[in-house]
Amino acid sequence: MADNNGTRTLLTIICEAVLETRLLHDLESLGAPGWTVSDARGRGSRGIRTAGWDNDGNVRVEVVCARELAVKLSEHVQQHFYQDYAMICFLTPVEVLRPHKF
Amino acid sequence: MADNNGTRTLLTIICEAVLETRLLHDLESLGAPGWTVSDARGRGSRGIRTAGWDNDGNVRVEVVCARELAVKLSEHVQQHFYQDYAMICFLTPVEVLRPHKF
Amino acid sequence: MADNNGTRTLLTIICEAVLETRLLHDLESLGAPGWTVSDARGRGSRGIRTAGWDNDGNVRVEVVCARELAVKLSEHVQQHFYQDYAMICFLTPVEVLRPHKF
Amino acid sequence: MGWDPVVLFFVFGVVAGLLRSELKLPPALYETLSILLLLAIGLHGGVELAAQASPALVGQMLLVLVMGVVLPLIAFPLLRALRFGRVDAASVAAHYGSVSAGTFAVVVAYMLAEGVFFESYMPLFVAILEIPAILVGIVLARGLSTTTNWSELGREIFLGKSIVLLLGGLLIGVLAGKEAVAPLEPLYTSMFAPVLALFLLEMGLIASRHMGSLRESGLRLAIFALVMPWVGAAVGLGFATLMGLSVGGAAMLATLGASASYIAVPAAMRLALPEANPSLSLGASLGITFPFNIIFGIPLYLQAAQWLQAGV
Amino acid sequence: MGWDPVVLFFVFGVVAGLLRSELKLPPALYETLSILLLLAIGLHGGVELAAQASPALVGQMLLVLVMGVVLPLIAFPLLRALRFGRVDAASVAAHYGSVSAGTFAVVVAYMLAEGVFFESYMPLFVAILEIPAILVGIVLARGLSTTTNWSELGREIFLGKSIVLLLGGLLIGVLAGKEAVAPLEPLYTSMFAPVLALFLLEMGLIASRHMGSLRESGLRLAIFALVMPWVGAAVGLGFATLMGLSVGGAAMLATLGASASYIAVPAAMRLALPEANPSLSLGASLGITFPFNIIFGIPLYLQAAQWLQAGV
Amino acid sequence: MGWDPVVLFFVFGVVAGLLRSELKLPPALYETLSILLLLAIGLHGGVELAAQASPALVGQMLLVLVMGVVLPLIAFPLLRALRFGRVDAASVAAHYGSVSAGTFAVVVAYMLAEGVFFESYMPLFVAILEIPAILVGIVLARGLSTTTNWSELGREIFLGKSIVLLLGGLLIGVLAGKEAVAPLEPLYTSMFAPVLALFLLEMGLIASRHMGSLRESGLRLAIFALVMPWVGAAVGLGFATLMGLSVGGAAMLATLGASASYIAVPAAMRLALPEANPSLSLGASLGITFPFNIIFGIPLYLQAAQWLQAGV
Ligand SMILES: Nc1ncnc2c1ncn2[C@@H]1O[C@H](COP(=O)(O)O)[C@@H](O)[C@H]1O
Ligand SMILES: Nc1ncnc2c1ncn2[C@@H]1O[C@H](COP(=O)(O)O)[C@@H](O)[C@H]1O
Ligand SMILES: Nc1ncnc2c1ncn2[C@@H]1O[C@H](COP(=O)(O)O)[C@@H](O)[C@H]1O
Ligand code: NA
Ligand code: NA
Ligand code: NA
Repeated sequence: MADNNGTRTLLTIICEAVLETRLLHDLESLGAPGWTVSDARGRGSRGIRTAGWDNDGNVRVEVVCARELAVKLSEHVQQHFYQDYAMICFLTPVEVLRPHKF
Repeated sequence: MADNNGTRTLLTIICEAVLETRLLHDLESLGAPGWTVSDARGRGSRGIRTAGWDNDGNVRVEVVCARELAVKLSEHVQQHFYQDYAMICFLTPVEVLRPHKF
Repeated sequence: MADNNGTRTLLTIICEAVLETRLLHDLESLGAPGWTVSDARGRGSRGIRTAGWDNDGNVRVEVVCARELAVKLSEHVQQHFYQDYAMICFLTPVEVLRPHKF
Repeated sequence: MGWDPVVLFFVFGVVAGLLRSELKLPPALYETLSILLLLAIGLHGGVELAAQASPALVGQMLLVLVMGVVLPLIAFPLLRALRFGRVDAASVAAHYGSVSAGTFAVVVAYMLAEGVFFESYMPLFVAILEIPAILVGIVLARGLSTTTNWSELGREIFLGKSIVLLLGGLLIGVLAGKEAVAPLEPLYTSMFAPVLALFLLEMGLIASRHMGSLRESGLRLAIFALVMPWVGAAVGLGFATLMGLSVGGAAMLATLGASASYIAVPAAMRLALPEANPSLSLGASLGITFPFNIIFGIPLYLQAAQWLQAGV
Repeated sequence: MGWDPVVLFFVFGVVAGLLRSELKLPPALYETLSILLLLAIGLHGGVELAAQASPALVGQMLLVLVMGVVLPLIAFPLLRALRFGRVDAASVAAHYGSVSAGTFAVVVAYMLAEGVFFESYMPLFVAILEIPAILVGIVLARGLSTTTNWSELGREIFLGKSIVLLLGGLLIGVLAGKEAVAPLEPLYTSMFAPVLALFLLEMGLIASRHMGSLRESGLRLAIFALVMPWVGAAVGLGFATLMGLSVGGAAMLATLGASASYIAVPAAMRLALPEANPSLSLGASLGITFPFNIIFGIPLYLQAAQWLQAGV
Repeated sequence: MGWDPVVLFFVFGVVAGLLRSELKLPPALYETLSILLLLAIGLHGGVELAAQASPALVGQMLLVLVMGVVLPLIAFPLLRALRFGRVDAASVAAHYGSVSAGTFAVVVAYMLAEGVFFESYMPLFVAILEIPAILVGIVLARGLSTTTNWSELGREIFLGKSIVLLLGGLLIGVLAGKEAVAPLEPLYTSMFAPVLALFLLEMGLIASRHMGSLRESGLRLAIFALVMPWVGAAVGLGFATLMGLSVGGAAMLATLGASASYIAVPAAMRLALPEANPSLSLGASLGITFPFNIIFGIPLYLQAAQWLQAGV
């Protein structure tokens, strides 16, 4: 699938932590080959999220995959979560080793 | 403002945690549309920063914005903090959904 | 060394936390000018790594350096760790301030 | 006797927060404290429950369940009358129909300090009261629509952290019994007040932020947040009379009625009614009702329970 | 007397995990609990050691060292007979030849609750037993090859967290003595059971995940994980007899023999034998052997030690 | 009586650090421990202050304030004489003019263990001593220049974590009084030594890293770090005599004079004098002065205070 020369796309999603389980479930069922999550805090159009306690943190989710899939994932996310949740997402082209992994 | 086709710039700043409040204040007053912060540790020209305790960690600050603003922010940071604080910063072009957010 | 116009390469390595000490030691002896580490969790071909306890977390290591070095580092990592450890790595071109730092 | 130091820790947190001090507690500490509180409350309740269980308890549990359905049904029209939108009103009603374990911990400490007897299985009622209001809130917002994924939602609600910890503690207490639990007693004796004090310090810091956000959401919300505790307390006293609780138990059920959730329900609402504005519920519950209850409410509710019992 | 509440906390964690509840403990809390347990065990042992040290102890320590070499040498052929590959068999053998400090904490709490006397310097044996099996495991996998970086590996093993904490605590206890350590006693008296209970709650949550992963690795592994504790316990009882330990001490050495590491050894194996599949060892040790030992094993081993002593 | 186990925990941390063991405490635990220590010290002081407050206290507070101004003014020329640059000298002087709450916790534990009486409102002096040296240090580096943003800086200093916790604890203690604070007593009784021991373990790990960095900054710094405690202690004893403190109080004020900040001041200096080299101050304060004080200094200062009082 996709190009084979080692170029892939990194999809980065930053959103409220409460979404984590649901978001990862969706990513998985849409075919994401893997993901990495770390905790974060931030400020955006929906105000400050300080990560001081349970309901107030962000997560930073990264998926490396083929560009088509990254676009599909980001569109899904945009349709289902963008309106009601604090969230941003962006795409970056990356060069990978062992492209067959992704 | 800026280009409208969904291309923006991701500014990543990694610096000592003690700067966090001041740095975010400056970013905000210079017009950053938002930011994401996560905790980190590292090594650079100013030695090892292990994040083992209060005075010894780094933060990783990300701002997605128009390229002009990213350059302005990074130049401000460079002028005000680079000399005296452990800090690096770099720019990456990214593709965003809903570009009007940034 | 390398190009001088401020373009460098960001090498991102995501791997099991148990490797941290050994990996950083190798990066340093191969000449990495610095590194940044943050904690993460994730899923990949080797299953879920929830970071719930000691043996089960990932780290996210970033090195900004010249492209040749980034390639060298990633090849070393690939040869020594890829087969037996949960790990991915990818390269992104970035624009840096004060290129002489890297 | 001076001020209650546990409450002063809350005030301290609020003041430090309003002055924008650098003070913040590590998130892992906050999580640890709330886990300890919930486990301690559950365990203590379970140990006593094992000693006092009676058939009457089943009836009481059913009444508490009804109370959990009634409360949001009272709060909702009140909120609509204050011209909140349907979904926001439903979400806030769910918060106020449910309970705050933090407030419960304070009322436990208060009753112990005052030497007032109460039915020791009250933690069971906390667990029962947590859930129905959430379901009622969703139905108020959505109707009995089919788009809600009830099975997933049910899992998220029933297996949420606070219910699992409360019920887990309860069950362990019941199964092990007082004698065997003895080595764990520090959790609800010597360690309880220190843990609660630190927890309230953090709650104060968090509340101070939500007080700021109240300025935006304005007067209508503040009115609700100050009126509803009285209503909830009255409902609680009413049910306590039906259930035949002691004075202490009645005051505690009143406190539960008056309290609003700020842990379990916000998370559930965020997933079930995402279009509801979370800062409305949290501003009201954390910024106004929680401080009101722990500073003024609890002594008031105890007094009311005493009058009521004396009058009967 | 009811169920042991400390064990119930483990069961609670397993059940919550299997039901996929939202409950999770912050990683920093888990780390803190294991640090507290290891320090408390070491400190307590050191304080008593200072009072009871005798020349005989040196001989006992040597025997324990031998036991740490013997155990993986028994486990390895057993695993090979069950058709595990060489490296995997060596890695699992290292886990079972070493010990689990968590299991040791449970057996300490059990002996105290049952009022059974035991040699108070047992923590010393825990520290001694941790290491040899790791080295034996590596040699079983690699032979005495030169590719292993023994000096780096030695540092990683001897300076690993759990050994450093155990030995550090022991030394502090010995150097300071009972009287001076008095202000720190809560670490191994009033705080010990609460810390252990929370620790086991987290272990239950973790174990539940590894139980799932067992389904893949299948029956052979489960057989080993259920058989090896009996073998290890028998070896422990044998060595205890050679060493002339009390009934309580013998039961504890049996428990140590029966227990499998899930903290120190996994980390060491990951670095020394990276091609070994870590989910095999963890599935067996955490998913089966640990629960078996703390629920059924410990009372059994005590009974066996009592019979043995009576028979002698 | 053996070694002080609390100090041994520090030594343990240093040794584990120098051996480059894998041992590290989670950052959230370190933060929690320092929060608990500061709150406990403040609360305990406040409770006693409520009982002992007297008009003389106001005079004593003023004298302590003066002491906080005098100390950096002594340290600065000493550092300049050792050929440190102006800004570095000012920054290090600020560290040594201020105090270390960790050292104070050790001296409290020491006095309690030795049964020496001391004025129980000493924590108040800790809070007072924290600040003036910071301001003096900034003026020494910059003069009374206008480029310093004093209002922002003031907020950062006065609302810094350690001062807020100390003063918050003090105020709560004063307002609540001894009887009401009783349930929180474990914070400064049974829990104090265990918390302090773990805290010192982490300080040892941190100090070991800064000892390494000392090799670079060299001999001149080591000389200052070993000489200044004697000077600071002498100044503290002098002020104690002026203030009419008891022997225990005098020894504690000497310890405060001898101690150097490693929490509040480094953060303040990093923001106010960023061009100062932070590893100089931390190397001296954490790598040399802190160990010196808790191992050798405190007993010495107590002895000096006893001689002085006897001689008067
Ligand atoms: N321009 C931005 N740059 C970096 N992170 C952002 C930006 N805008 C929003 N974020 C992050 O995304 C989260 C949600 O954004 P929002 O939905 O705009 O509130 C924020 O809490 C930030 O962590
Ligand atoms: N080449 C690099 N690659 C990645 N991170 C770096 C690099 N250099 C420095 N850093 C990070 O930036 C922080 C400050 O860098 P420095 O000012 O060079 O000490 C370090 O603690 C690292 O976290
Ligand atoms: N496609 C991916 N996108 C983002 N992160 C990944 C991906 N695949 C793997 N990872 C991360 O890399 C770690 C190791 O990957 P693996 O060796 O494939 O198990 C995982 O635990 C994830 O954190
Ligand atoms: Na309520
Ligand atoms: Na074993
Ligand atoms: Na000083």
